[in-house]
Amino acid sequence: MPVQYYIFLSIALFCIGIMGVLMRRNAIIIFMCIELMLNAVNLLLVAFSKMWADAGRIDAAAAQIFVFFIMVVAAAEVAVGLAIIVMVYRNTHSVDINILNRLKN
Amino acid sequence: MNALISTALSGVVLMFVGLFVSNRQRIKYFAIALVLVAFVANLLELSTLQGGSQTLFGMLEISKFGLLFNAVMLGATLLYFLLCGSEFEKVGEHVADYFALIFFILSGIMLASGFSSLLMLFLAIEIISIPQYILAGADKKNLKSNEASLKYFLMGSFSTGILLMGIALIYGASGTFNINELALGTGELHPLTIGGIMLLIFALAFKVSAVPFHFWTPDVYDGSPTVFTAFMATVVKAGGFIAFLRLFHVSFTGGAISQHWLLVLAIIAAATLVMGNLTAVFQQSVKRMLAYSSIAQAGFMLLAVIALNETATQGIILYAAAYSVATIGMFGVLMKVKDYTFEGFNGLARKQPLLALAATIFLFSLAGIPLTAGFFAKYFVLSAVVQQGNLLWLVILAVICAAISVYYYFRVIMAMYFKAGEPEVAPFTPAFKTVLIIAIIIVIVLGVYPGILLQWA
Amino acid sequence: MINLVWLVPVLPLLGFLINGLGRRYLSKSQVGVVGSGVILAAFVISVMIFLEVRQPGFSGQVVTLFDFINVGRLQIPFAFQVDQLSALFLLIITGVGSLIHIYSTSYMHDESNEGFARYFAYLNLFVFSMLLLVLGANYVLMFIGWEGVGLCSYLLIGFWFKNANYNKAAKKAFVMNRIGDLGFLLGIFGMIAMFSSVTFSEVFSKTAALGAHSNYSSQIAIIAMLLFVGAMGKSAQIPLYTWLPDAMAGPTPVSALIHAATMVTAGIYMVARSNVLYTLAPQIQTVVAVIGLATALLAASIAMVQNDIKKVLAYSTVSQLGYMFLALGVGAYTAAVFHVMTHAFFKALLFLGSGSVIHAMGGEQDIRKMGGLKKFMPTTNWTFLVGCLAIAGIPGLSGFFSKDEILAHTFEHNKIMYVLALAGALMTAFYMFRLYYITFTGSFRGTHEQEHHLHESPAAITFPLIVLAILSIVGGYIGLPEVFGVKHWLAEYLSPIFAPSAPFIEAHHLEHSMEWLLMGLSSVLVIIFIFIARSKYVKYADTGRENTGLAKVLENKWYVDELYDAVIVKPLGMLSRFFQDALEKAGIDRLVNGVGRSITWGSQQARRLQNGQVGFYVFAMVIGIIVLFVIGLLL
Amino acid sequence: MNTQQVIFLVLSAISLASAMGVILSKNPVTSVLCLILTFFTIAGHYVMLNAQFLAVVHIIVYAGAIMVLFLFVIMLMNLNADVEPQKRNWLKYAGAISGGTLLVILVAALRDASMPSLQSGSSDIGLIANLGKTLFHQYVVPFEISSVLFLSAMVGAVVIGKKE
Amino acid sequence: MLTVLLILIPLVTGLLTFGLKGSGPKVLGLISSLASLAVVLGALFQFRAAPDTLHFAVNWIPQLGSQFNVGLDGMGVMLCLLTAIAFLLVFITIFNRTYENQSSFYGLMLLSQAGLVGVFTAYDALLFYVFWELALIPVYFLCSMWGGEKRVPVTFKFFVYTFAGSLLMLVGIIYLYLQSPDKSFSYAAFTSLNLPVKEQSWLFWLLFVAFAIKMPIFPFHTWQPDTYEQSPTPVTMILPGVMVKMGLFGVIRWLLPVLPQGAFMWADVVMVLSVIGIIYASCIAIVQTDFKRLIAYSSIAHIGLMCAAIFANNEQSLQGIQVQMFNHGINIIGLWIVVEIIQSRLNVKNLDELGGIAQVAPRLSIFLVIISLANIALPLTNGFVGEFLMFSGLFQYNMWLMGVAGLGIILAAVYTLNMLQKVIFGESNALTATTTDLQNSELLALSLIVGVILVLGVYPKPMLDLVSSTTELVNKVF
Repeated sequence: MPVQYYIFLSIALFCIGIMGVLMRRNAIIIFMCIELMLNAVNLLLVAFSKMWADAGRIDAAAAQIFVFFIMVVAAAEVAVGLAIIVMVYRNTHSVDINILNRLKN
Repeated sequence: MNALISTALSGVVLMFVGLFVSNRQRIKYFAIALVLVAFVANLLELSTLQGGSQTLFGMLEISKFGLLFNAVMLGATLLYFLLCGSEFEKVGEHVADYFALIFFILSGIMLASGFSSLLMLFLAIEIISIPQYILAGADKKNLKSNEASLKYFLMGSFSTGILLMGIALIYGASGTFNINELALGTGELHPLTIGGIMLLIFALAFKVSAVPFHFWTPDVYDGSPTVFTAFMATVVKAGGFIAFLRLFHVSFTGGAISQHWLLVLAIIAAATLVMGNLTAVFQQSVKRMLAYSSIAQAGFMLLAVIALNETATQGIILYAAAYSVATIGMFGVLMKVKDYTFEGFNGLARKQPLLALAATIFLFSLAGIPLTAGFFAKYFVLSAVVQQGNLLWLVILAVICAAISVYYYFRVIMAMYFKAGEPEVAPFTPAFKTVLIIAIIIVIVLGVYPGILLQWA
Repeated sequence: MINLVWLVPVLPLLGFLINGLGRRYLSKSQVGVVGSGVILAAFVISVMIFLEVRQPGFSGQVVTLFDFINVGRLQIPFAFQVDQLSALFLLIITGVGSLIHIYSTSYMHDESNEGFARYFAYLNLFVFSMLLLVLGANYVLMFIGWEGVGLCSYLLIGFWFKNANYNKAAKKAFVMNRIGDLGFLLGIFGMIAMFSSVTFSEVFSKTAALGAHSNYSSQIAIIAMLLFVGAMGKSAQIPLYTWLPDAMAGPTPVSALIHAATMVTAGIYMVARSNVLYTLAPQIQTVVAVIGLATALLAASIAMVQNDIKKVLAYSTVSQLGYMFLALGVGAYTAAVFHVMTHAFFKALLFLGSGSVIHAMGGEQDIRKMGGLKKFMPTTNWTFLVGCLAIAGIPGLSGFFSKDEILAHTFEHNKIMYVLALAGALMTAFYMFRLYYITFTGSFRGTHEQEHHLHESPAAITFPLIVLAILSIVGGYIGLPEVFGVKHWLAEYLSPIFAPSAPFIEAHHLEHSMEWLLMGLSSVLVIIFIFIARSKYVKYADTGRENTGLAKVLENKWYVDELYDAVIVKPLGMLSRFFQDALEKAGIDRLVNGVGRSITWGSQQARRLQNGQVGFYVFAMVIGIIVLFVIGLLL
Repeated sequence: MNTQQVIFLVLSAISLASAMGVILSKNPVTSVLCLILTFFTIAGHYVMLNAQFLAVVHIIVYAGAIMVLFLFVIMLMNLNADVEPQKRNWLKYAGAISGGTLLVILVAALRDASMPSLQSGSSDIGLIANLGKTLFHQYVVPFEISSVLFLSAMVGAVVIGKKE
Repeated sequence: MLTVLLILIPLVTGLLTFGLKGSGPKVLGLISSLASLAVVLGALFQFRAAPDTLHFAVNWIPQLGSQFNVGLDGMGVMLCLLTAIAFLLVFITIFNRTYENQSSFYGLMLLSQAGLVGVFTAYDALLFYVFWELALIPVYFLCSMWGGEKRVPVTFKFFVYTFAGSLLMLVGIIYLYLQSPDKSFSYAAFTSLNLPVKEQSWLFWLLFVAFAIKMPIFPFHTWQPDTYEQSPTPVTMILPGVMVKMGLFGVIRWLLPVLPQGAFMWADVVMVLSVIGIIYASCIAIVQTDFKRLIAYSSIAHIGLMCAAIFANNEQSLQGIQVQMFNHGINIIGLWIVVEIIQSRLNVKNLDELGGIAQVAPRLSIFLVIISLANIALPLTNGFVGEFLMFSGLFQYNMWLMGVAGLGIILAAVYTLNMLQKVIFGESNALTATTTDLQNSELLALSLIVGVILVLGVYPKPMLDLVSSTTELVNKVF
């Protein structure tokens, strides 16, 4: 089975994520879309690791380690990100990014 | 390596110090001591390092160049603590934590200057970014601060996604994350590689706030507490550049490969120069002007990334030093002035000659006037690009932009010297004065005799 | 003695310095003594020099003082050339000069102490520059004097600087001279480019050498023409003559010295000096002749209807200068120099006379307000009469010989020119005697208090008049034509100067009968015209009616000033204003400022992008990614 | 068309659909659920690419921890459909279009990439033992470094979240 | 060593001055300028004895192969002399005036002097550039702090204009530096480059624009009249007196020898521009009613002639231009001193409000007349020699061009005489009747100037000999 399938799949997921970021105003949803993008990347990496493993490279596990780290980072980001969102919500009682335009020009 | 460890540990230590020590002054002094330690440790390593470089599990490379850069960054941070340290407590009560976060950022920068695996690059960038999200929002009650934090966070993680996609594609093409192996592997140009490089460029361009990925910069710098803006705009930005430069210098040089990204990067640089300088001209607040000027300066540093030669690497170090010192100093002055608008500076020269003089020197340096560090910084990157050849148009553009930059830097000078006014200035200690004078001296010395720094590289 | 020639110019310079610096402290008498004394001393030395120079077989001597400009091959020393020509001019300048200085001591006595000193300082400075001009051994030195005299005339015309019109006149004189000087300068550069030297001896020898080859003749012609432009300016020839009549704004002795006797003859001196150049450029010679003749006629015609005593003399000067150039044009260099000398005598005489009259009339210059002065001031009267007779060319007086020589040569050269020249001579006779009769005969037409203190002028004024009168009578005898069966002494004397150009002039001489005929003809006609003038003006009464027709045109000097004003002055002003307002302000400056303005404008536009909307930011980023991706892939 | 490909297609179809669901659904809660579904399908893919360990971790970390956190926050803010004001439509379309274009471009860029294909046979790189070795041998440095990341995240969460 | 001293004296004293109070700055300024003059004279004699001993070089930035390399050739000595004299004159003239916050005023003046001397002595391109800017910055502050009411925007325009120009020059310098075989900025290395013509032709403009703006020649001149009008008169004496010479000097020292073909290629264009400038500026000067602007435009016209003379580039024109650099400096400073005096007495700049000063202040008037005449190059004043040689050289380059340029002589006479008439002649009005004549310090300054004018007018040989070495050098490589 050609790896292109996975490439296209994950690119598709990635772009869907981007679309989401572009289309939504709810900070949380946007954040979720970003997570989606990360997962697309993960998927791709895993696919590649398989590919290189089959191609007989011994260090192919590296990609999976990388995915592992991405998850780690993602988790950390979520912690911080949600904290920020909550903080903003506390002050503005909204998570709508469009009302955040005190800073401009 | 020393520096990396010491900064990381310092961060941890400070976290706990925050629990036991309530006296903020003391915390500050402690932090200063720690950064000093890191600085010295780094210098020791720099002086004792024999041979070109040594690597750690193919993950970290310790090279003279990287260490020198770390030294510059740590020195800048030291200056930053000395000048702005007392402003921390004005932001919020978690002073120790703020210091801790800044130390974490530093350790991230130490990584960025020495990574030899894309994984480390990723981690470095994240370690640099995440604390910034927090620092940006440190002033919790202030809506602007909140807004800055959220904006930065959302866009930052978005760019992280793009970075990762780029890494993934490159891995797909080459099967390795090690940047040195990448350099060997990119003989034949795989479509994935090209795509990956593109995405990497975009992601890193975001981190160094290059047009069209710069939009977060003014808002975030404007919204965040000024004291942290000073740090983000200087040390952190330089860190982003070292990562950028290192990645491309090691992996993607060479005619066949570089011609694929050179033009894109050149366009980005040109756009950055133009937009940054142009937009800065019409600002009302000095703080925001500095934000845009940081974009403009990024444009110049990008020239070094484009050129990717000996001069460029020397240039980036010099530039990092000159730019950081000048901007930190400028922010230091700014924080003493109550009103951040240009009018707020009217008549400063009469009231506080020293502040005015310092600001003038720093602005000269930023504008690249000879006999200040900024001149040689600009000189090096420009000559690097000229050396690179066939991008003379970019050089001319850069030069014109430099001329434009005078326009907004000198607005401050005019306000201070040629306009009458009664600026309210926060009181400052003699210590602050001395530090300011030291900063001035550094700027001048680097401007008169840059060799003092370059001899290490 | 000749090695002391540097004293001749240095003495007046000393006078200038003493009078100029000490003007606060010196009394009038001291100033007068110093001012006139230095010139007299100079005169004495000149006489000695002359006596040496006139020894037969004396060929010019160059006295080098120091290096002025040395650039590579171009060597311009500060050197004086003493030879027949310069020696003669030395005599004229210092001689007439000292007379006029003496005259001035009395004439300017009403001036304030300081003004008096200033006047003499200027006058001495003028003499100094004039001497430089004639003594210079190269064209640059000549040019130095050339501009120097221009400056002095500027200063002296504007001597009464409170009066704006006088200043205007002075300015006009200086600027017109400068136009000429530019020509002169170009001529000099031409020489440098061609001979890489400006020293007389070298230039002339090289020219004579090249003269044979026709392919150089054009360059020589250009140089000659350019030099002549300089002469036009200095010697008030068409088209640059209009400044001279206005120059009468200055004190009368100044008019006598500068604008009659010496400075204005510099042009003739220069052309005579560079006779080789002209002889080798026949076409330019023709130009010179034509312009000279035209000037002579034009000025004479104007002079016939002027009513300001000095203006009449001024125009007559212009016309006499015209004659001199005519002479030069027809190759009669000796005649020209001869006329310069005689003219110096009688025109100085006339001016000083008119000065004496004006002095007596208390500053009145309009001859219609005079009349019948004969009985009040006899000396002035007879000297003035002598002057008129001389200039009119009554046989036996100096003017007759010099002018007749010119006419004769003109006749040889071209009959039509001769006729015109003769007509000019007759006009001269007419207007001079018109002037004389209106002024000195008839009944007094001035106011009573003027009549009340009409008186003969003091000795300091009359003495120079008498001396000059005598000179005007006898001055002609150094140049008796050969028909009288004697040697033409002056021609003999000057022959070394014109020797270089002699080989290029084909000498054909009129037979004596013809010469006698011409002489007789002109004399008779002149006398006739004098009588016409007498009949018209001896009982002149001022009928205040306007002139009409031609007379009106003449009275308005052919409207030449108006013409210049319309053709040059006004357009220049307009051009300047156009540059100032249209180009400078609205054009270049706006362009420069426009750059700045467009930057601020662009800045305002750029700020719009920063609209604070995260959504938009991300959107822009994605667009950027797409575009750059495409670019990156297409290349 | 072997079973593997069938499964792949099915899974991909579900994951894409649910991903679309995430960005299209009006109600945040629905999007969260869709996202969870997407994650599960991705986990399926992992299994197929025999990265078993990652699959498990993925479920635990994402579906288990992260998404719960999200859900929790959303509940806490009790956001539902009518709360979130909609973007102006043209902006939506602009976003969709630009995203689509990016997709097209990327696909076009990577279409003719010649890659080694995936064998059906299973390999053991994805096994925990193997990963463990790698992680603690040459990836020990990043592992340590990531602790710094965590610490900073922790500090940050405290600084931001703590009430004053 | 003397050369270094020449730079150090004003630099050090300038920095010291900032600390002084009261009349200290004045005195120190005077002392320092006297010292500089003394040193220059010393250098002059040493130059006659052993020219090479005036060179001095130490490594500055080895990473770049840039040296602190200073030296003096004939032209350098002459211009340093001019600088020293100029500042001395300025300090003498304004000795009786007091400026607010005096210490900075004198400090900045001295710093700019250091910069100027540096420019004239630098034999290392990078050093040259640095000094080039160093000379500019203090002037910027001087003008915008002590100038007229519109000073800030005007001076800023001037600053940005020149700064942009010099940045382009920097690019050019970098390019040349990279072309040099042993990566060096030294004058020797640059002059031995001989690049292909194509490169020279565009490099020429990179460098020339900076110089052209500084001079300034025709299309680049608009900053000048405003600046002269607005800036304080002491600065206005330095600007055209010395600073303008930087541009000409740059062309002679750096442009012609380094890019001969380029210069040759564009000579015609430049000369046409210059000649246009002569006529253009003179015409505008005729209709000026502002004393300062009139002189500014006259200066532009003169500079146009000098620039043309440089590019005519034969022995005579080069000798002429160099001598004229000095003489024009002296004359224009003299004119500005007179302006300064009249303004400080009456404070009007409008010519129509003046007049009749000759009656009340004869000495002042005489000096004004002499200096003006020198300014229009009357023989036996210093102005004549230079202009004569320049025109002569121009004539040999192109007769017609010179003819047009020559019209400048006439126009110069026109506007100068207008000026004289309006200022000193005519009836004095209520205002001008109050004019007091010269004070001693002013008398001293003006007498010095007139002395120089006459001496060099009658005996220019020493000056010509002094600069002849430079001329030969330029002629050789060009």
